[in-house]
Amino acid sequence: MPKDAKEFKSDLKPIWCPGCGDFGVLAAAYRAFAELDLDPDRTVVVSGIGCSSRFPGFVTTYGYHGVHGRALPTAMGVKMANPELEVIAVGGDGDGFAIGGGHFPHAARRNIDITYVIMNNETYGLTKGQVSPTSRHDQKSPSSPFGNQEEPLNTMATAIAADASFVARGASFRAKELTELIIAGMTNPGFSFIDAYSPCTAFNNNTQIWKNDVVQLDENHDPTDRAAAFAQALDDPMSLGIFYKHEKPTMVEQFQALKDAATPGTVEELIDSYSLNVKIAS
Amino acid sequence: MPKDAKEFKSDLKPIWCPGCGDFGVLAAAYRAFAELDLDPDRTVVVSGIGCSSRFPGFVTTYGYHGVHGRALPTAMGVKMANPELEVIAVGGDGDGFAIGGGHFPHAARRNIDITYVIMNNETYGLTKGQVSPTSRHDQKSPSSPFGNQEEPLNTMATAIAADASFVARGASFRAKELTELIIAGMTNPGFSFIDAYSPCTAFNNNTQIWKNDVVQLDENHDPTDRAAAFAQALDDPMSLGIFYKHEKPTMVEQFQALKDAATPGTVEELIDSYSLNVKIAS
Amino acid sequence: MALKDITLQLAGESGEGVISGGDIFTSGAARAGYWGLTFRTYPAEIKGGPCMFQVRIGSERIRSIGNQTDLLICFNQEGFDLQNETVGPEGIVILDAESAKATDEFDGRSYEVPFSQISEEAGGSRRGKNMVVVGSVCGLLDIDVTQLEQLILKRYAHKGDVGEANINSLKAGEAYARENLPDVCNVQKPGEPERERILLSGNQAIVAGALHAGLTYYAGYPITPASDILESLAARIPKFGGVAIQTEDEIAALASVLGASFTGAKAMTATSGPGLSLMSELIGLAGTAEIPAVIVDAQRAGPSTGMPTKTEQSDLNHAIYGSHGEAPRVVIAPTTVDDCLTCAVEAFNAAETYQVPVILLSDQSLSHRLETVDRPDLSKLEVENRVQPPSTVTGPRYDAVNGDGDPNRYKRYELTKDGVSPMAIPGAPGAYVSTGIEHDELGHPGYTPELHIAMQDKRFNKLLPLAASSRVTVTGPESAKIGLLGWGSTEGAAVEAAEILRDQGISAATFYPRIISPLPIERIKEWAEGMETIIVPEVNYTGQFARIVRADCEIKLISQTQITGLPFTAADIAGFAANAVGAKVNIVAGATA
Amino acid sequence: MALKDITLQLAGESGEGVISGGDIFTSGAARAGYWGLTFRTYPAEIKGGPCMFQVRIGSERIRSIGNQTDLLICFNQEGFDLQNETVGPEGIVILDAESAKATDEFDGRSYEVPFSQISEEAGGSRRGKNMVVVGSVCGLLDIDVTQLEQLILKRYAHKGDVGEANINSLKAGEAYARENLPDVCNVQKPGEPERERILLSGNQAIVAGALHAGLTYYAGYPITPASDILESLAARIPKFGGVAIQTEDEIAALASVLGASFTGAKAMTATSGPGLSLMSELIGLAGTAEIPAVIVDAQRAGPSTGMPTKTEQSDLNHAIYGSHGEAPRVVIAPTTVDDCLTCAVEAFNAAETYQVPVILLSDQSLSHRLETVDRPDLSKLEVENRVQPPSTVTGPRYDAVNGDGDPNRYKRYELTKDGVSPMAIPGAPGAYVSTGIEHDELGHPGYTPELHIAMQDKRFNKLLPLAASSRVTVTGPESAKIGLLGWGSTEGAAVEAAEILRDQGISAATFYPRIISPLPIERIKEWAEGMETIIVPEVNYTGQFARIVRADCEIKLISQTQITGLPFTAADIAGFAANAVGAKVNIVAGATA
Ligand SMILES: Cc1ncc(C[n+]2csc(CCOP(=O)(O)OP(=O)(O)O)c2C)c(N)n1
Ligand SMILES: Cc1ncc(C[n+]2csc(CCOP(=O)(O)OP(=O)(O)O)c2C)c(N)n1
Ligand code: SF4
Ligand code: SF4
Ligand SMILES: [Mg+2]
Ligand SMILES: [Mg+2]
Repeated sequence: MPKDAKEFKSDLKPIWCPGCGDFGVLAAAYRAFAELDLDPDRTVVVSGIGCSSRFPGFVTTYGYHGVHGRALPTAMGVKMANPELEVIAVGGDGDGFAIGGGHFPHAARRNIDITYVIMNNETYGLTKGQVSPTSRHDQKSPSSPFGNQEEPLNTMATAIAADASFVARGASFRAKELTELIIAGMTNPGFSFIDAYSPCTAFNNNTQIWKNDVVQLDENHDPTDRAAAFAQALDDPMSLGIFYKHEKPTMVEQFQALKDAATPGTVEELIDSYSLNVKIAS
Repeated sequence: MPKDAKEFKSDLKPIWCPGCGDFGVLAAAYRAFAELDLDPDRTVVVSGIGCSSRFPGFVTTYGYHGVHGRALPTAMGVKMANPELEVIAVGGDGDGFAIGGGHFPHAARRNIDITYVIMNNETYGLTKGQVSPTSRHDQKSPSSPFGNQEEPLNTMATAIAADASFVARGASFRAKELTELIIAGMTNPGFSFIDAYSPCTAFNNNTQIWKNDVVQLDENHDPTDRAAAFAQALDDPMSLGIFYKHEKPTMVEQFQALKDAATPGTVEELIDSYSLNVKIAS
Repeated sequence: MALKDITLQLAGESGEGVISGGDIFTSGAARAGYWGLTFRTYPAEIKGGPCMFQVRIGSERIRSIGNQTDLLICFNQEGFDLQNETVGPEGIVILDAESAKATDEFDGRSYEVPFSQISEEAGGSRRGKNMVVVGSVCGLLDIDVTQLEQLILKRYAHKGDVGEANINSLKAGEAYARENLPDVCNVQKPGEPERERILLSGNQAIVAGALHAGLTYYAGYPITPASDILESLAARIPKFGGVAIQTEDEIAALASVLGASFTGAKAMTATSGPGLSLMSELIGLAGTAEIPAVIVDAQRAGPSTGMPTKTEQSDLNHAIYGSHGEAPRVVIAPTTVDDCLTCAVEAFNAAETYQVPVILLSDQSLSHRLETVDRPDLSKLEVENRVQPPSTVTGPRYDAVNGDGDPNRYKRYELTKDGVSPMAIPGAPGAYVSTGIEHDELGHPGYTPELHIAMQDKRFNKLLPLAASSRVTVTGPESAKIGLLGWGSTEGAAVEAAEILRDQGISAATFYPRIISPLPIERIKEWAEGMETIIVPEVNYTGQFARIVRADCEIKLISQTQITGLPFTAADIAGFAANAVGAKVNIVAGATA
Repeated sequence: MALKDITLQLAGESGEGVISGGDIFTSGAARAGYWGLTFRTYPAEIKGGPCMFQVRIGSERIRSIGNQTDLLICFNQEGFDLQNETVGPEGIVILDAESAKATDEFDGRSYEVPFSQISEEAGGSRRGKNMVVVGSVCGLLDIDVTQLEQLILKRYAHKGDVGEANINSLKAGEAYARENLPDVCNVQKPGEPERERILLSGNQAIVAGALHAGLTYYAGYPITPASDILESLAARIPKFGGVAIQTEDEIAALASVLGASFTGAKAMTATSGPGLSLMSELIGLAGTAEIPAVIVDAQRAGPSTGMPTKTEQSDLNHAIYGSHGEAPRVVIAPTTVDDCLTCAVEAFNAAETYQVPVILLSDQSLSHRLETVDRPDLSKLEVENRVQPPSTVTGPRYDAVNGDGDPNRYKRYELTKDGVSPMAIPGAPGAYVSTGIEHDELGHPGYTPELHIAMQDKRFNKLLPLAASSRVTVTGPESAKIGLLGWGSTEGAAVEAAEILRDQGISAATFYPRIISPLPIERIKEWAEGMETIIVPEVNYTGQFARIVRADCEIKLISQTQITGLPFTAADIAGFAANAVGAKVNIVAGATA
């Protein structure tokens, strides 16, 4: 019997600002977790630092609120040390693509069996609104008073280039679709990446604009075609849906194969290999 | 009058192993520098740590041999502090895509006016042959005795996804073409990325195999079509040539515009803005 | 009786304008000729949560946050609940009539004011509540509000009628106070200032100092409480022909600063603890490759993410010892807001003169405190530049093996007498390779014992003149019962504590070196000789500075630590010191006139 | 006269088989019953460049690298040029007849042997030169070469006929020596061993210890001299049901280790200085969130990239102080190869028992030295595990605000008496959030002074029992003229130095704590009371341990430092110590029988 979404709601009240998109992502996660009938005691939500990274405190699962930018390698450790656990990594666009950006392609290459949800507000919420790697060109902010000089990073193109096995985009204000994406990501074996537009009402309030600008990916889009997915990612930066999906051996499977192939050993045997076999005085 | 390539050869003898691909890349650089008639005193070669990162010692230009993985942000500092300088970053596949991988997309997004040459031997030469992010799946190495568990990172796809303004692949054993690519990269405004196959004869000696496997990109390939470039990058991992080329405002240009737009100021004026204008006792 | 100075607190909910009200009041009081110094606490939350603004003003220079609250203004009940313990025995409490009530203890010295109602009536909206508060305080203290009107208009210029409405609220607040509140708060009127004064924060002073020193390259990654250095420079540095870049992380920030400095630019980054940790490896590179750089660390309460909005002086160990191997660096700790400006210049001077990374250790309380200070005389702050080789030097040539035979061959790491080697600048002759690998004089990798010893000697010994010439501030007699030896932002409190002690017959002195590493060992020892008991107050857990002084100076001392997230008051230090020598002091008496 | 022990050096060019020859000789001598200990230097270059293998063998346990070379074998002239200074006054030199010549000074004690020629004749190729060398040495020292044949066959099993050819070269070398070289080198024959012995390196011992402790998760990034820990585990850990992952950098390595440990796995990473610097921020997280982890730092010569193939003990400060704020951690320094195994187990025990990151400080000389040691009795090395809450605990529930009213609500950071809170493991009940933000007992963010103080007290005080119970090795009398107080890999040399001193009438003692942080302050003070002069030998520049002891123990001591890239010899320490007390010692006498 699937659980009630409320069962994943913790006793800690989210400290987010009124209207913050992260509420929508959290709600979608509650529903997805309930539909997937997760056991909170066998589920771990890992995050970095940022407004969005406070997320683990608001769910009843195990949580890990680490340092800025290291959610992915942490989640890898959790999953690879205990593959029985359901592992979700969450965080902000800054956490994931600025300071933590170096870990992303490797998580994808390794195909770690986790789902990674970025709450993308195109800003640094927690530090009060500086530009992030996903901020638009010319965007004004406290750290870009004359407008952002950088081109935004295309998260979909980046994930497809890294060959993540599941690449999708959702939005906090499209609750039902986002819930479905999270479910699809979590049921996909391997590394699933979901970029969720999640407006920052305090420092980059695009809620209305984004609501108008998002469109659903064309029904004819074939998510198994990597080149087409990339072309799609270039074409239309505000499409929602599954861009790319591709099964390949997961990290857990590959390491399990090594364990299976090995004959169990003992430390005494290891030490035997250093033994000098010297005749012992009797 | 273009210089002689020898003029870029320093008095420090390369410490590379016999047959190391890096010799070929170095020779191509000598020739490219000569053809471009660079002034060694106005040229800076920046690197990280690795066999390939010893490169700056072997040229007569200024050099910067920093720490592992930070060539790109260092080169940005060099270029942005003195845009008059010609700046080239060089290093290994591990340096650039493992520990330093987080800097790559940002260098591309910002379109820093530098050329980045990776000597890709698909291994960690200096630490004696462990797998690198570009190592093949199943590749055996001291750190992957049962074969590499990871998919290699597609450097061309990564650079195209990051929208680097010039993306090309060469090989140490294709000296003429590599020289031309380096020249093309250095004359391209903005961030130019050249991935050069450069076999490690000591720990991953693929010299013969790679010589056989490389092919020149199809003549009909249109390097201005980003989606096509991506498709090409997926298709054929050992093609050589210019995959992608795309002009956009460079970082130097953009910051110059800010300086130009600003009225020159003084620190006294800045302090005036904090002044209390309190009546002074006379 | 008029107080020599008075400590006010505004306490309420984040979003109610507590901080902006406090800022405006401070500015107004400063324009009226008062000296002032502020302290603020932010909530942990992004919006909402309790916040508090404290300002101490007086007719003489204010050096610390004040020992107790003389006047507490509560925007809501939580403000009262959280802060009333700080109110002194004769302190006054003013509360929002609608939402807050004082406890019995404050009978006869608490007053309710209908802030929101006054705001609504005068300004047409309850949102001017904080201006009513500011007006009331001005009324109570007899401060002219006209000065504030300009400030308000300027601050709200881009917000339509809000400025006007706020001014109306301000005036209504003042009028209310003058009519309805008794004349309970009296502070000595300031005399006319002898010099022009400015009001700014520690971070603002660092920016001004850095620009004065010639900063043209800044790179940083946002982090509380250092972000406003990036933000301020992003807006201003183009006027100085420089660039300010927000990088993808702190490692990239420092890497790029070193790259920029390599080209001859004066370059800086600013961060807080987590960022400083990430910079560890590159600090070692800068020390080894001898690249000048200034790294501002606006400390916050650690360890790890810790309490990011609270103050602490707990990064000292990492600043001095962080980075593997033994990498030389200079650590400078400013003590006041004007000192932030001076130290920023000195940091660049040390970096450039000695080709070394310099860590400037501020903290949240200093970075974000507003302080009135005399306008600095920039012409007195000399700017030093790195020494360059003559233009006759030459770079490497392929036909000259290891530079032999070429007398002009440039030696980047020449073993000079003072350990400082002229540093060539790309663009000028003298091409060389800057490197963190151990090297010979040319910069070529070299691993012999002789080279390593010679280069470590060079890199460390070149800094010794800094310890000898280190700027130090000393107060009190040369021989005292109590010596207060500290570093950084605690100086004001320590100096006042010594005054309190002396006022009550206990001789006390203070010693604050600016350069913490290399430590001015001999000067500390000399000073310490005159003291009976030495106390080292610092806002951290393990008494980091005390341990360093013990290790290097081998003197007996008592460590005083505090990790409440708040700065020391003078009373904290005076009380501890008195206790340590078995004496008693009447703290309050020391703080008022 | 037969020497009690003998020190050999093989010196040549990288690529000539110097190191592999040395390895095989050491194995052979060990199998013949000799105790042994090796040291090697690698070239800076990838291929080529000078390299040297040193091995000291003897009939009693060997504790240090030897004070002087008794027998130097030169593969080429450079080998002679670089190493002949280490040869003692009666030492013998053997040179490759084709390429090297000794100086006059060695007249009468130098011999030329046509190594390459013998190899070519016996093995069909000049590439067996190193085996001829090994055979010659065996011949000279009367060591049976048949033991070595097996080793050679195994080592070259995958290389076709090379094994056979090498054996032929070996035998030819032995025969040559027995026939042509005089009987100049005599070392006491070992007796029959009383216990089984093993020959392994420090890194190999750490791997064995970690697996014994229950390691199932390893992640690391290659770096000299730690890479072989990753490589060894990659090959072996699947047999133990674990995983070893090569990550994209050291930050990812430690992040993943903490993630793994969070799930209850015993987890480790290994690195050298630059990697340790990069881990700074995460060490603070582990300390604050109280996550067990073992971090091996195989130190090399710094600062920065420094001299990556040379040894140094210069990361101690960073190990103890690295990371902003004040983050608790344990630092353990093994002193010998067998101690590496023991300390690895103790590191896991400390990590798990106290929920804290533990840094295991080895160095290049210890990590890569081969040492014969008694086979460890694993059954005596107890393994401790972290304490878990009862299965009745419950995680958070939306209808129970802040856990109030639920007596079973799990408190991850419960303020227990000893500071250790039971740690729930995902999969079992007790869901909570592990965090580096300051927090209350539940793990909810909290920034009050009371919480911060309580949690810092908890995190630091829980470690105090470790200082009290810290394993320490002591040699010599309780009261001595000279006390040698050190840490890590210098112990063997210090113990021998004390023997030398005592042999010559100067009473001397040694004290080596394993746990360097928290420091066993009281035990050091007690021991120090009996000493007249305390000397702290360490292989670094600033005397890091000496400064720490001064700060914490407030005792007088003399710091002895060395940064040659080489380990101390016993003579180095004995000589310094004798000098410090104004005495003279005859060093050589102490080292030979
Ligand atoms: C090493 C480090 N650098 C900087 C910070 C400061 N910091 C905290 S969160 C954050 C970025 C927040 O942006 P994002 O990740 O997009 O999350 P959001 O708040 O927008 O949800 C920064 C820079 C930090 N905590 N640690
Ligand atoms: C922080 C840090 N980690 C690890 C190392 C060790 N290290 C030196 S070079 C290198 C990788 C070399 O591979 P690559 O970058 O591909 O260069 P190559 O030697 O193959 O040219 C590593 C891991 C280091 N120097 N610094
Ligand atoms: S600051 Fe922005 S991202 Fe953070 S809680 Fe508020 S609205 Fe959300
Ligand atoms: S180890 Fe490999 S990469 Fe390094 S110098 Fe030798 S061949 Fe070249
Ligand atoms: Mg964000
Ligand atoms: Mg490589």
